Amino acid sequence: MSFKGFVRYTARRGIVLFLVVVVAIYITIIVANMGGKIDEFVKGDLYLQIAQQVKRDPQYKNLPGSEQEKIIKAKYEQEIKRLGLDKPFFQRSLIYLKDAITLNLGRALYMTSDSGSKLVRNIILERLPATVLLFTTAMVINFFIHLFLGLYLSRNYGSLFDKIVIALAPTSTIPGWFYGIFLILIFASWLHVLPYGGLVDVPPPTDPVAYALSVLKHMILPLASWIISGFFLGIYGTRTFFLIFSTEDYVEAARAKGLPGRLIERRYILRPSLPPIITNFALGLIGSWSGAIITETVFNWPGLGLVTWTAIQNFDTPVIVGVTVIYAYLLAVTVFLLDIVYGLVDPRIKLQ
Amino acid sequence: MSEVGMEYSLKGILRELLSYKSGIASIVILALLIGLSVYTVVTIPPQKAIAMWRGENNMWIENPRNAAPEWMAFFVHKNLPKTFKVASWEKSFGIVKAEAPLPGTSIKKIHIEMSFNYPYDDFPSEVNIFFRAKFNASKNTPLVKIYWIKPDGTRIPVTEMTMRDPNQILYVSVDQQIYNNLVMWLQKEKGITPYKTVTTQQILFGKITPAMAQGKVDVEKGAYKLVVDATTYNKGDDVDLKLVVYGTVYGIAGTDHLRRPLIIALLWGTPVAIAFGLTASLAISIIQLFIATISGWYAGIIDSIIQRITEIYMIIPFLPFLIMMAAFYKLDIWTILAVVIVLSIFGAGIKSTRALVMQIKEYPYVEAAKAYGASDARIITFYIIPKILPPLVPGLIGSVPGFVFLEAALSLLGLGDPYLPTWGKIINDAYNNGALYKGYYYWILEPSFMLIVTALAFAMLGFALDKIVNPRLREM
Amino acid sequence: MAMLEVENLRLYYATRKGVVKAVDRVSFTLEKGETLAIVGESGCGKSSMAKAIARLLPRNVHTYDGVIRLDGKNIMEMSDEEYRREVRWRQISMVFQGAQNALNPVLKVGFQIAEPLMIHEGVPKEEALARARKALRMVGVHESFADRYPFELSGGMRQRAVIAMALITNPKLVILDEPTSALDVITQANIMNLLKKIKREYQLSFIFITHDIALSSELADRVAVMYAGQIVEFTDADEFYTNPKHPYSEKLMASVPTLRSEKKLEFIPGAPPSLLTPPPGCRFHPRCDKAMPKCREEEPPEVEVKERHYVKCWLYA
Amino acid sequence: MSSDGYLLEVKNLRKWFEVRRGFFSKPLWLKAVDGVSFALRPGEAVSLVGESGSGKTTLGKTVLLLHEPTDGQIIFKGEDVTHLKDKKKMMWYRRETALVQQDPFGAMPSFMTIYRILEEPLIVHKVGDKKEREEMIYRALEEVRLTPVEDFAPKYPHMLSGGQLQRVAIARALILGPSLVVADEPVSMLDASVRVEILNLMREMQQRRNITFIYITHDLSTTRYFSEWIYIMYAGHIVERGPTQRVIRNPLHPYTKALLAAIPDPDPENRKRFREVPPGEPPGLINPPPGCRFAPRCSRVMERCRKEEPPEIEVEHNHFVKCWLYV
Repeated sequence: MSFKGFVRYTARRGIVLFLVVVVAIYITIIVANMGGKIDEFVKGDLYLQIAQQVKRDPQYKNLPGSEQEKIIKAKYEQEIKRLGLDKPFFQRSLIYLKDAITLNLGRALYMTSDSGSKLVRNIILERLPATVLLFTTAMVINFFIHLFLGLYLSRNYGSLFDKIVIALAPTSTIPGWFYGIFLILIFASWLHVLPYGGLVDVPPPTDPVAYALSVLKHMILPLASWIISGFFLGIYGTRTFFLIFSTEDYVEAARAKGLPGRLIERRYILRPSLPPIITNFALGLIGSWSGAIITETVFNWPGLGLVTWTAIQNFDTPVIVGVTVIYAYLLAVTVFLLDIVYGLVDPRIKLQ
Repeated sequence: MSEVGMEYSLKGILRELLSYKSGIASIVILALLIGLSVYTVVTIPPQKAIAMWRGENNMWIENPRNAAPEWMAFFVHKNLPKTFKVASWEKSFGIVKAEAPLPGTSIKKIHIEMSFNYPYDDFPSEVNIFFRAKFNASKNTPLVKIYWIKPDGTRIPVTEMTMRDPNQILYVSVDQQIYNNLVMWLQKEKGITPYKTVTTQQILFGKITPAMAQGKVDVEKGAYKLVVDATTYNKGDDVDLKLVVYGTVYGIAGTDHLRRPLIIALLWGTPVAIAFGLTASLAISIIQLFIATISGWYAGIIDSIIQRITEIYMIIPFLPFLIMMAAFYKLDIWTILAVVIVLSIFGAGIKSTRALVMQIKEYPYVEAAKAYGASDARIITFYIIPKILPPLVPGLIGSVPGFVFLEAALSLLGLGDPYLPTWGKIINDAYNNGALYKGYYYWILEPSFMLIVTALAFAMLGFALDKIVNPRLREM
Repeated sequence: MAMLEVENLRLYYATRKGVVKAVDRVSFTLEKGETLAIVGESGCGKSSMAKAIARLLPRNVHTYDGVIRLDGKNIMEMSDEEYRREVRWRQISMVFQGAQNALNPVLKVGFQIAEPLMIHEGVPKEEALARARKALRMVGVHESFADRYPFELSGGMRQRAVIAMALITNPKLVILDEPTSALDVITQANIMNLLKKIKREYQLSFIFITHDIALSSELADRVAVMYAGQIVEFTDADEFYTNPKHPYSEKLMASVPTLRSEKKLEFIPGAPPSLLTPPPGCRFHPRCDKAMPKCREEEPPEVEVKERHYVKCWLYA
Repeated sequence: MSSDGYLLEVKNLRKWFEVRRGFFSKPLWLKAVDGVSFALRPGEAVSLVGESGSGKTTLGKTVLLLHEPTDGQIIFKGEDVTHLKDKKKMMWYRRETALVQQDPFGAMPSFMTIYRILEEPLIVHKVGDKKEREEMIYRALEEVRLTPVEDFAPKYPHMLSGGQLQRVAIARALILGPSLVVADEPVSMLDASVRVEILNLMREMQQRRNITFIYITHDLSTTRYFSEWIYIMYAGHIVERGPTQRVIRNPLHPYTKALLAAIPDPDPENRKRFREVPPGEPPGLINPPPGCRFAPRCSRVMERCRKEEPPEIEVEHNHFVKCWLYV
């Protein structure tokens, strides 16, 4: 592998991924603007707003209706021009695209952040930590549960626990949010031991330790719902993966060499298959940050999913596009980094 | 040991399938669900189902609100009240209607007595009286007095009123006037001031004891009587009425906040869920199969384009996008289905199938086909697709539950079909009406049960098929 | 006392279709420094025999019993952990079929060769790697390849590396399971030369499993012919290649094309029987042109037709 | 037919493949077949012998136009077929030629019955109606002795043994009546006990139908039971070609000599002696050595061998060798 080749490869892959991101964002812009229809809503709102302003303004209050009308028109036209809404939608969509790509996310149409900001960036940044906290924790816990219990089962192939896991693997087709409803039913509604939802108690405790504990308490049920949902299939998957890989010739050879079981698992099964495992984990993690709308709704968890959902309900296009842009960049950068890292690390890819 | 090719005959697969317990279970459950779907669609045509779910013409007014299913009685070991109705126009035992015209006038006295037995362990959820009178509202309208006779003979004046509307409804249990009358009667005749939590139903159907003052009332079982004395003023006027005592349980599935029997939605949810899940899964798998095959077979520029589209799809977040489309354009379920399909056809499945095609492309038998001159189209359709289809079937079946739950999730957000009743919509209603807070667990558990059974049946079938077409898994 | 004594070894697999009798009551002995070639058509249980001797069992084992004595000690009685510590690679090592798959793709070749030393003898890593380099040199691979990954080696080099790996702990017995079947004839000849050299220098015992009769003569001191899970003939090489006794061995020999002598080639009609339901009596009788009524009913005994020459056939009973 | 009576003439044929050698580097050319010429008359059988990677399979498939030739010429029945663009011409060539492959299991679509497998070429070339096709299929099965044919026709490939499947493959190759057949290692995956049977069958059919046969193999010892000609390939070149017996008895090229020396016959004496074989392995074909490609391994290498590619010399009648020793 030459350094020049590496640079060329990296650059080409980077450009391709960037173009992919641009197209994806553009599609989002078109759909989230309903092909320009949202702008009509915005224009309507703007007109009403200006009309009210003018009518309340003492300067124009006493003018006759037709005069007021004229002023309103003029102000409206001016505002439309300022916002660029007079240009055809196609042209505007390109401006939106440029803004989106340069991470100039602009202002929300209707929504405000909890701290009162109308900047899309603030709205997203305010909620992102909650989502990342909950789902990263869930993904990491799941990853280790599946890995270790799966490993355990591949060693205890055919045991009672193994049979139970195989039999119950289909339960994982039931999504986390669905288990969530039951957990709420049992632990909140029936037993009254855990909260129905939300991030912290109301009012939030002022003491940081108490605050953290309160958040933790609120995290139990959503976390549990994802853990239960992934549990059996995840373990089954890892177990089967290990069993299938343990029939590889080089694993057999390692066994013949008299390597202890754990060493074989680590060095001969896990290590060669680490790249796909890490890829899946990384992509799944980022996916979880965006795709958790339902879980966040069920648990009323104030994260990015809930923001997206609120934005959709309010036709707040800038927020929707903003979330998508952040997500697209996150994903593209991850894919890019994984590509590069594997290119550098995996000897099989490096030089074939 | 030689690599033994699989024979994918339908009979062979079925035979193999039946050798697994989970295979048998899933096939039985799916057969039941499909039978149920067919039964539902035949007995309740879609238009009728939509009308029923809208509750057109107040058709459910005589159903209790939020009634649990009848079998709940079994769990609480109590005789929970069912809804019962007595109507003055029915000729049956215990119903007496006597008319006495006042000679020389057009005035008529009507006396109605309706006896009924109340054997339940709990109070009714609601009591309403539906009139069915005949009079001209612009003239003198009938005067009605209503009395309530308890099993011990105690006679309680319920109300006195002048009718306004021939089809007037007296909402006995929520009528403030009636409640005041009853409390006044209690104070005057029994010297008891009931605690403020005591309801109209409790006064009517409860034992009148001083404990009422503390808010404690027991049901008084026995024979009750509703007595109505009406006076009509014009010729041809008449008064009839129907007493509806609403239970707390209803049917095999209970009712919701709009008094609709949940069974309708539970039944209709089955064909909708299965059709939605199977169609989505089938369409996506088949389209992906073709895209992947073309991508893998032709390679080069077509392949690159398809690969890039796949990456664009990967970057566009599926669920938010779907939700956005559903919310913006107010889509019905079949349009949502189409959107789901379109948003999935360039999904992750293409990658693995494409890899498989690339592998099969190099198989000697494909080369042999080229050597005797088979065209690309022929090789794709007759040589490659039959080879990659069987391994895809388990995944296809296994992904059905995902789409069933997707529909439920959209419904949960209120984005489901606006008219058709589905399981997700029941859960949505239950959620919005605080079923979890108020303890209407059946409301959530019933559709959930259907969802789970359906999902598990498909999932188990998928797993069993996987073992059959993937012999490597068999010994594991 | 022979170095290796195998008595009544059985290895059956449980499959959904029934029990596969891959190795069915097999007995033989092997002296120190000798090479035993096990030959036969594919599907006769040769590879299963290698697995049974090295205790490399798949998960669906149905029956695994018999006696394997290594220098008089019955290693079948050992627990798996004991067997791993005492026998694996220290006494019995293997060269696998298809060496390209026998090496872990993400570990360096040298490390993989050195691994048994670190595991079994507690040799420090640096020293073990140095010895691995020496072993590579011995099998004719430049020691710089120790720091390469398997995919950077050619097929022949990988095969040599695998042989180096098998020898690094000085085992008593090396099982060669079709060690050159994926290689070219010249490379194969080179590997055979290498194995001959090793055999001479180290007084090693080989069990050489192959379907290639001509190739088996490159190493074999003794030959065992397997058919349908059983050994039907077991004799010295000098005897076997010139004067095979069992009808199956005769036919097998007659089907081998030769370069240096003219002969009429023959073939054996039909295919080896399924190991699920082997035919009764002599398992070869459906394909044997010398079959007698007795062959169809009774299993033939193992007859010692000459000293150290055993044939399982009614013709000699 | 061309004026010289050749069925197939191959002139200076090259097949180069584009390869991406590294994850991060430029594509390179793998010169699998690099300038090969020969000619065959109708009914001649030739064994194309070489190690894996020598280009023998690529040569066979390029002749069948399963690979697009990079350079050179293929003339079949007097017609230049090197770059056939015309669809009709291509179908004619496909019908005139056939392929028998190495792996009989892989060569059969596992989801088709034997009947369907044999019918496919007939359908593709629109031969006969259903009834006629059935007759042809049964006749073909009978010819390769898969009898009773009614038993075999409805079976799926996995129900047959390797030897039986290879007969099906032969029947499939011959069902359209080709005049040129390429058999790529047709017996190397079969057990020794059935190899002879399949080779005999192929030889019989070849002679009976006067088919020109290219038998690709790495196993020199089977060639003399099959062909009248031997071509020896090394690193993309044909280094020696001539009548079978003569090449085996009197090999000229040092590589052919090494190849012959490497092949054992069953003999208990083998174990007592070492074989004289050249060290090393064939060169990579992306950057093959200049001059003679065998030079780095050759025991009789000369200065010239390392620099100049040797010409092909006819040492005796019809016996050609590509080696500086004979210039």
